[in-house]
Amino acid sequence: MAKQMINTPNLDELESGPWPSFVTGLKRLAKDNDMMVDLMGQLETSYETKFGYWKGGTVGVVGYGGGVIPRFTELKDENGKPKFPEAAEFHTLRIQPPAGMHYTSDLLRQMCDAWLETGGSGLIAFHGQSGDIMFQGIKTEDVQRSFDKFNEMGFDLGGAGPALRTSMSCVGAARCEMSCYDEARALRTVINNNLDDMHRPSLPYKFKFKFSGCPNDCVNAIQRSDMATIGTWRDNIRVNEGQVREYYNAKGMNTLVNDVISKCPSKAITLESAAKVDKSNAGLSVADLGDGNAMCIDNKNCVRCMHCLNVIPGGLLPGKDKGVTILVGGKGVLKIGATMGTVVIPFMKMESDEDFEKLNDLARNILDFFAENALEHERTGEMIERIGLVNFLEGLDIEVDPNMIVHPRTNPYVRTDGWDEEAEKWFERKQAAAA
Amino acid sequence: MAKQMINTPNLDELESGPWPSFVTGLKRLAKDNDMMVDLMGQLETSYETKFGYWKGGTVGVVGYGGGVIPRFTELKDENGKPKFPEAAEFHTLRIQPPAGMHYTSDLLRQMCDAWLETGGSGLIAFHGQSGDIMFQGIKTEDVQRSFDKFNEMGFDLGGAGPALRTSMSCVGAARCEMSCYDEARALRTVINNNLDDMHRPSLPYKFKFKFSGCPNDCVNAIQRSDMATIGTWRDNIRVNEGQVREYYNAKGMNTLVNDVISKCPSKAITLESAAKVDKSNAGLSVADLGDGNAMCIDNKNCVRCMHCLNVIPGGLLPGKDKGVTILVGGKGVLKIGATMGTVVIPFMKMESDEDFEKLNDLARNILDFFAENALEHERTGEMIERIGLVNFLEGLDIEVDPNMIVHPRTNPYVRTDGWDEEAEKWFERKQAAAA
Amino acid sequence: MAERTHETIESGAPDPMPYMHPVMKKNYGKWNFHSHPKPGVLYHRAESGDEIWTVKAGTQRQMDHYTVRKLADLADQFADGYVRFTTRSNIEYMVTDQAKVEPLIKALTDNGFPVGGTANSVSMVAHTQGWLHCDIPGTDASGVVKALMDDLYHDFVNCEMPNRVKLSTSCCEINCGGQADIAIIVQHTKPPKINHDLVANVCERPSVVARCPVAAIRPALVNGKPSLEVDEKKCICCGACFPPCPPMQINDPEHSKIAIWVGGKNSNARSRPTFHKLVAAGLPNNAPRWPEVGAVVKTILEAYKADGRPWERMNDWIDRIGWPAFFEKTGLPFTKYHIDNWRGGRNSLNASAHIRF
Amino acid sequence: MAERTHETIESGAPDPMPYMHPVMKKNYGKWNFHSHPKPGVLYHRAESGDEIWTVKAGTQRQMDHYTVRKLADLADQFADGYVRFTTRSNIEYMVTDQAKVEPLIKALTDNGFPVGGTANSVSMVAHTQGWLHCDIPGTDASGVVKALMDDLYHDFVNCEMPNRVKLSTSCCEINCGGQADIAIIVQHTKPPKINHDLVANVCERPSVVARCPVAAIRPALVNGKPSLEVDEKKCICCGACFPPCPPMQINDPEHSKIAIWVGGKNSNARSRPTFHKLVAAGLPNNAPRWPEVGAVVKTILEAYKADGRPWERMNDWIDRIGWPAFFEKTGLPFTKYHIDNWRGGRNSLNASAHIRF
Ligand code: SRM
Ligand code: SRM
Ligand code: SRM
Ligand code: SRM
Ligand code: SF4
Ligand code: SF4
Ligand code: SF4
Ligand code: SF4
Ligand code: SF4
Ligand code: SF4
Ligand code: SF4
Ligand code: SF4
Repeated sequence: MAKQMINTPNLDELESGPWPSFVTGLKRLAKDNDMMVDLMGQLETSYETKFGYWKGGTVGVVGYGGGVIPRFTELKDENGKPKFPEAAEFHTLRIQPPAGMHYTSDLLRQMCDAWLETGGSGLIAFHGQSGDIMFQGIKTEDVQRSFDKFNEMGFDLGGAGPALRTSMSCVGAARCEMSCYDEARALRTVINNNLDDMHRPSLPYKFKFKFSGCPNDCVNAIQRSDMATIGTWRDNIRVNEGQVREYYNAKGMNTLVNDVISKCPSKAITLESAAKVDKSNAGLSVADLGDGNAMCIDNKNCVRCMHCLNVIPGGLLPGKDKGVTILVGGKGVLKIGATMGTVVIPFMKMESDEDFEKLNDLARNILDFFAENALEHERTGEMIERIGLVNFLEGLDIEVDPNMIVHPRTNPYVRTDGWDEEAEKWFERKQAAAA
Repeated sequence: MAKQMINTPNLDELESGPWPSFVTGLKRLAKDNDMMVDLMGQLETSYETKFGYWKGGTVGVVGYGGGVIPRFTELKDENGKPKFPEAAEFHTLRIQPPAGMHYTSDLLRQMCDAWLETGGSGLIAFHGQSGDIMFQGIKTEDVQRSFDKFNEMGFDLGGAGPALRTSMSCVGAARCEMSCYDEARALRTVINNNLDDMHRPSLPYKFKFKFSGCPNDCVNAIQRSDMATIGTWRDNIRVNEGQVREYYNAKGMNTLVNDVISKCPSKAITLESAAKVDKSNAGLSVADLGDGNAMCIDNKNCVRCMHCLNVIPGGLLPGKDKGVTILVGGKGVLKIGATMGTVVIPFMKMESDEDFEKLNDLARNILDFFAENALEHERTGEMIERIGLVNFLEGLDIEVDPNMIVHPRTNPYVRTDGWDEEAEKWFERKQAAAA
Repeated sequence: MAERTHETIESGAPDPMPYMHPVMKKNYGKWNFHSHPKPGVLYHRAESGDEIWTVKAGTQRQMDHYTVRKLADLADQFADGYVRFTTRSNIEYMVTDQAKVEPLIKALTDNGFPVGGTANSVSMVAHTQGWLHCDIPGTDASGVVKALMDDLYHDFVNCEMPNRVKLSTSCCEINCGGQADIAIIVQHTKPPKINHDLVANVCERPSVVARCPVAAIRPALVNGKPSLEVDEKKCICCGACFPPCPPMQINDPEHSKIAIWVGGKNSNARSRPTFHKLVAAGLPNNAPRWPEVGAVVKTILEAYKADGRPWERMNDWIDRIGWPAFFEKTGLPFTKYHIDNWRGGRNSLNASAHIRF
Repeated sequence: MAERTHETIESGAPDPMPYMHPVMKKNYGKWNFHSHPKPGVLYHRAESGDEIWTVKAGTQRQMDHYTVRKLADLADQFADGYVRFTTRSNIEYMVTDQAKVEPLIKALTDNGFPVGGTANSVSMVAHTQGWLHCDIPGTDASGVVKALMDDLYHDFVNCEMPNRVKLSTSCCEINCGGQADIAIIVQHTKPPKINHDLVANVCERPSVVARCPVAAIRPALVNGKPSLEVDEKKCICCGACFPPCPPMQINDPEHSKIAIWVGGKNSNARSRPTFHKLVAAGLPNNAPRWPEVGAVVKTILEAYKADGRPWERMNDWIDRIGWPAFFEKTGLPFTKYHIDNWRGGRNSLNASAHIRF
């Protein structure tokens, strides 16, 4: 516990400047932690040679197949001995945070204590890009007891490998007026009912759920998750006229036109003479501006993009008939290029216990379909690209809907001999809905 | 010459109704033309059985490999004899019209005469979708003399098969204020310098040129031709203020806003207070509306879509620095789905003899590249899809330009080790342009 | 063949100048205004102040020479002996004397040529060959067009649409008719039936195999003879194998259906050019008047006419209201076939939470 | 391993309620207004009238426990003992007493935590692992981010941008950092160098072959041993073969370069979500402070700041001005590498005559 600090001229360069320096943090740890001394040695070497020196391996805890990211050094001397032996093992525990990433100061301190007590390096990342707390730097021999400690505190490992991954939900209902459902509940319903797939990786490849309270999508669900649950609403945008006028009086007509009206992607907002507003149109949200003008939103044509609500917060609010849109297939760049999730459920209520149960069923069905139909190392986005969205929908017993597409096909490359039956299905659904 | 008319109950149904009836025309011809009697017999059969009965073959004129579409009947009796023997051969001559499809009444009559004199059926289509006059219905034995007759009159066969095809140009300069170049001259320059490829088919597949005077693209060049030449301009939209005011006074502010300003795809048009117009901005086209307002077009941001010029004809006109944009690769649905042409030359002047010479060279180079690099039965659009636009450009020695794309690549799947050299090329071009 | 006395002159595309109306020639490239005085009539003015009125009329395209001569005679009587044809087989008469416009309209109308097709009308359908001349058609062309234009006559001779409407029909999936606001195209629904006896003699097998977009064809020995075999699970019934190999009969009186596509646009006005999209299929090939096709086309046109805003082409209208509303307003069914599963189909999926309720 | 006394409880994602600020808990799902009183500060009001101020500060994400404890102490001193972390590793303190806002800001600032990252600021860079922990990185992560945020400090603590700016960095082409307004990502420029002696023992060859997006890898015998071979003409240097087969070394101090991408957007506000696009590449991996990268990022941000209109995200701005103007305003070179040649690349070509001059 008193290894000499290694010279780190490169890293030292990262101590200057106004942004908090992780190097300063590493040094602080290294003062009484040999692992960190050597970690800095290896990192400094990387800065010199521009090479990384870690390799993976197999390290885990009893009963689980994932959740620990094992790292063994490859930086060795001519005899095959690690150059920085104290950091020769430098594993990470991925621990799932409370949904929404809320902490008390006590919890933070308890976590620090637990980490140090069980052999951890003292380095913690809040958070990884998937949403885990990453406790970084522990030897193989300490992994189990460290996990046990966190588990006793009520915390569990997250995902790694071909498994269900740790999830994220936005701050949402806890502090945001845009929130259209209880994001934390949805996250916990879906994740905690499928922990087997997280802890014992046996999916074709990783699978991520993410939960955003509204289409602003503050957790990047559409692009970074296999199944994105995004809040939305079906009825009219709510108007708080007082708040709208406050905005209008402060900003003026030009700003209203340039920043709000003309930026609506579907031209659903118009400026009307207040006297002429069509009061019989039940689909209209109207804010009388108090000067003879009125701002009108044609909700039939609003695509729930959030822009106008963002610009006039509190003045325009999501409707009351809230729920979620579900998109499947977002993922990173391997092997077909990055993909966005695409709509598979245009709308689903998310209020009652049954609603959450339905979400849970859907999530489970999608996981099952993925498990059965994806090739090895194939994400949902790639699977759908390969088998076609329609086959995916049919496998899940989901009916087609024009909201799933930007436009119908532009090519005739399809065999349409079932047209009449398919048309019949549509008409029956329409009739049933009307009845 | 007095074959009895055949009963055609199906075709007869097409004599009623207000639109001119081709059936009435066929009957008129059949009165003294046995080929047309039998043609109607075969056509009526098709209407009954819902089957076509033509097959192709090889029929041509001396020295040419294309331009005649041969048709032999397949509607035969049990002995293999044609059921309608007089129409057993029913070929079409594709004749190129004057560019822009201008005719004198005399020419029309001369064409009718020539057609009848040389054994033609009397049926003529003005025009085929590629732009040919189609003289339809002639026997093999009459094809040569019929062609000779037309050729003597100054007309030539068009294209068919894996060849350069007959071209089309819009009415353009002849009667349209949107026209940005001499479309007919461009057509004749390009086509008439490459007739060998039209008359002796030896390209990998068909190749079409089309010429539109402006981005309204009245000949559908972008989608229906391998090389589309579309007029455009680089400088400011010209304003005829009087004409704009006439429009404004007739239609009012609402219409100006809804029909013109808010429909500009790049929001290049704004309504300004006339007093505040930035007179120092050389890139602004301004129409003072006479009531304190001014309509301003930011030409740097105008994408030359034509919309505002269309709505206020004469009030807004193309600039004076005119030329063409060239797009390559438009084609029909085989085998990868329909494609649009894509920009390969954002701008090229088209005024002087040298300009037309350059166009001619470009066309020839593209034909040559196509001939050498396309697979059999592969159109330019498919070839570019296969080899990549950049390889096509490099083959033609055309420099890359951001106007060729909607956006840069979204995937990292490219080997970029020549980055510095390529960047250098760009800087050199920029410097040269600035000098 | 009789002896030739003529030697071919490869003259190519003729110079239009000898056939062009003198006022158009004089003001070539120097026009600066146009307007639409009434349906079927255009007015153009040149920088010189010269004026010209164009009267536009529909034809059957596939014309007997009597019709052509009649059109020529009318040119002599009213229009200085000059005409031109448009890219859509309409004929245009140019007159420099405004007084001749109405008499010309009357003469054309009296002779059965509808005057219209300009501005916000439904212009003539882009026309193909069909049973009259093509070797691969699934339906007729001239007949389909005649039946349709009878139905749409009112909208040809009037300008009541939000913007121009361009239609096309195509007698096979190859689609010589092109992209259009509304396109009517044969859509086969069963794989080709192969006459194995003929394949060996008639078809170059490797090139047929190469034509199939989904690689569903493979060479095979059938009854000891070299022939071809189609994997019917893969086959998308496009008919691309039929032209190079007529024994692969794709046409079927029952199963060659008709599909309707909307929103194609070649012009760059406002939005970028865009392809037409499938909206209806499975319509019967019901010669001689295809009433089911006409009914769907009219339904779509009526919805567009009622709801489109000025200057919105079909695609602009649908872009604004959204596809769910299109299917709602037209009453057409939405099916799994509308969802693209061809290469790159992912681009047409809704990769956003943008949804209309 | 010592004997375990604990039996695992598969507890999963914990309930946040015990750790949530009481006012947030009380008004859960019932907020109805927010505003941005100043950079780094949010104000939220609930239907009940309850108010809460949030003070947001940047952290180094990879924190030593001393830093974490310091943050916890500040929570106790000023914010009732509650904090949360954002999706971008910023820390948020919630206070119900407006009077505590300024003291908290001061305390944070004094302790080296920059207050900002809200509204139209440049928020913290989405962070990855780099040389510190990943097994495949081409560069560092924490160091790159530290260097960048030093450069962008002013724009973190101020809100002077047209809209929010979200950055990401990724230490290999896999891009764990995700889509962003500006993304900084390693881009390899040479095919992997294969250590043939190791392949047989370390790599499952068929699965490595399957990983390559361009099928450039094939099994081969090298020096009599089973190994792999790369077709260097095909290889696009993506590095996807390296994780499953470490002997296929893709990282290279010289040839692993850095590329810059712009205009990625996950939000549905206004335009649909969209991917970031390559704008610059070939930048050197110049540890410890990557000045060339910082310079390009700053150039882009300055152009955006100067020219973007209110509420335009990076992609909205470029959509409006067009890519030619983007390259002009930033002075970045346009090269053939910008033109997509990957599957579906045709969709990014300009299939229109829409051009800005
Ligand atoms: C730690 C983390 C970066 C960080 O510092 O925050 C990370 C680190 C790694 N990612 Fe990642 N990814 C992390 C979030 C992401 C995300 C973002 C997200 O989850 O929202 C993505 C993009 C979204 C997605 O899932 O596609 C992401 C896309 C990938 C991919 C590409 C997957 C694809 O389909 O394209 C790989 C490669 C693979 O899995 O084979 C990958 C692989 C890896 C590996 C396991 C590298 C490897 O194959 O050996 C890295 C381990 C580093 C380490 O030593 O800890 N990582 N990775 C993030 C996880 C922390 C956490 O648990 O909270
Ligand atoms: C006659 C005409 C339709 C008409 O009635 O107007 C026509 C008729 C035929 N077209 Fe076409 N195409 C005609 C214009 C077009 C156009 C429109 C155009 O040129 O602007 C297209 C779409 C644009 C394009 O070039 O892609 C067109 C796309 C095709 C294709 C699909 C090509 C592709 O790459 O997808 C084929 C199939 C082929 O070439 O193998 C084809 C093939 C044919 C054939 C030769 C059928 C065949 O393979 O045996 C047809 C001969 C019919 C006949 O008996 O005369 N035709 N064809 C048009 C030519 C008349 C003329 O010379 O003026
Ligand atoms: C005569 C003709 C050119 C020719 O060389 O034959 C022509 C002539 C004119 N076109 Fe066209 N267009 C002609 C085919 C087209 C086509 C091609 C087609 O019909 O397949 C298009 C592209 C259609 C598409 O997008 O697929 C076309 C898209 C336009 C547009 C753009 C409309 C839009 O908003 O999208 C304009 C602008 C306008 O409407 O003011 C235009 C405008 C005009 C003007 C007003 C130009 C002018 O200033 O003279 C002419 C009015 C004619 C009229 O009848 O109203 N023309 N125009 C063609 C008449 C065809 C017909 O008989 O119907
Ligand atoms: C705290 C946080 C959610 C969380 O659970 O942690 C959050 C919180 C808020 N976001 Fe967010 N967003 C947060 C990440 C995001 C992300 C994801 C990301 O950062 O990668 C996005 C998507 C970015 C993208 O498109 O790629 C995001 C896109 C938005 C937008 C849409 C902006 C736009 O116009 O495109 C809004 C609307 C707005 O700006 O009014 C928004 C609005 C808001 C509001 C105003 C919501 C509210 O009423 O409270 C919050 C203001 C926070 C602030 O600091 O200004 N938030 N927001 C995240 C803070 C991250 C950070 O520290 O910077
Ligand atoms: S996604 Fe919507 S609900 Fe969630 S924090 Fe962001 S703005 Fe609020
Ligand atoms: S939320 Fe609806 S009305 Fe508001 S800007 Fe977006 S689409 Fe337009
Ligand atoms: S393409 Fe342009 S120039 Fe040619 S006729 Fe049409 S509007 Fe006139
Ligand atoms: S021509 Fe230019 S200014 Fe006019 S509408 Fe089109 S893009 Fe806008
Ligand atoms: S569309 Fe098909 S059937 Fe009709 S003319 Fe063209 S190739 Fe022949
Ligand atoms: S019809 Fe089309 S898909 Fe079917 S075998 Fe023939 S070419 Fe292939
Ligand atoms: S971006 Fe690449 S190198 Fe960086 S953490 Fe992710 S997988 Fe590792
Ligand atoms: S670097 Fe990428 S492209 Fe090259 S061999 Fe490896 S996986 Fe294939």
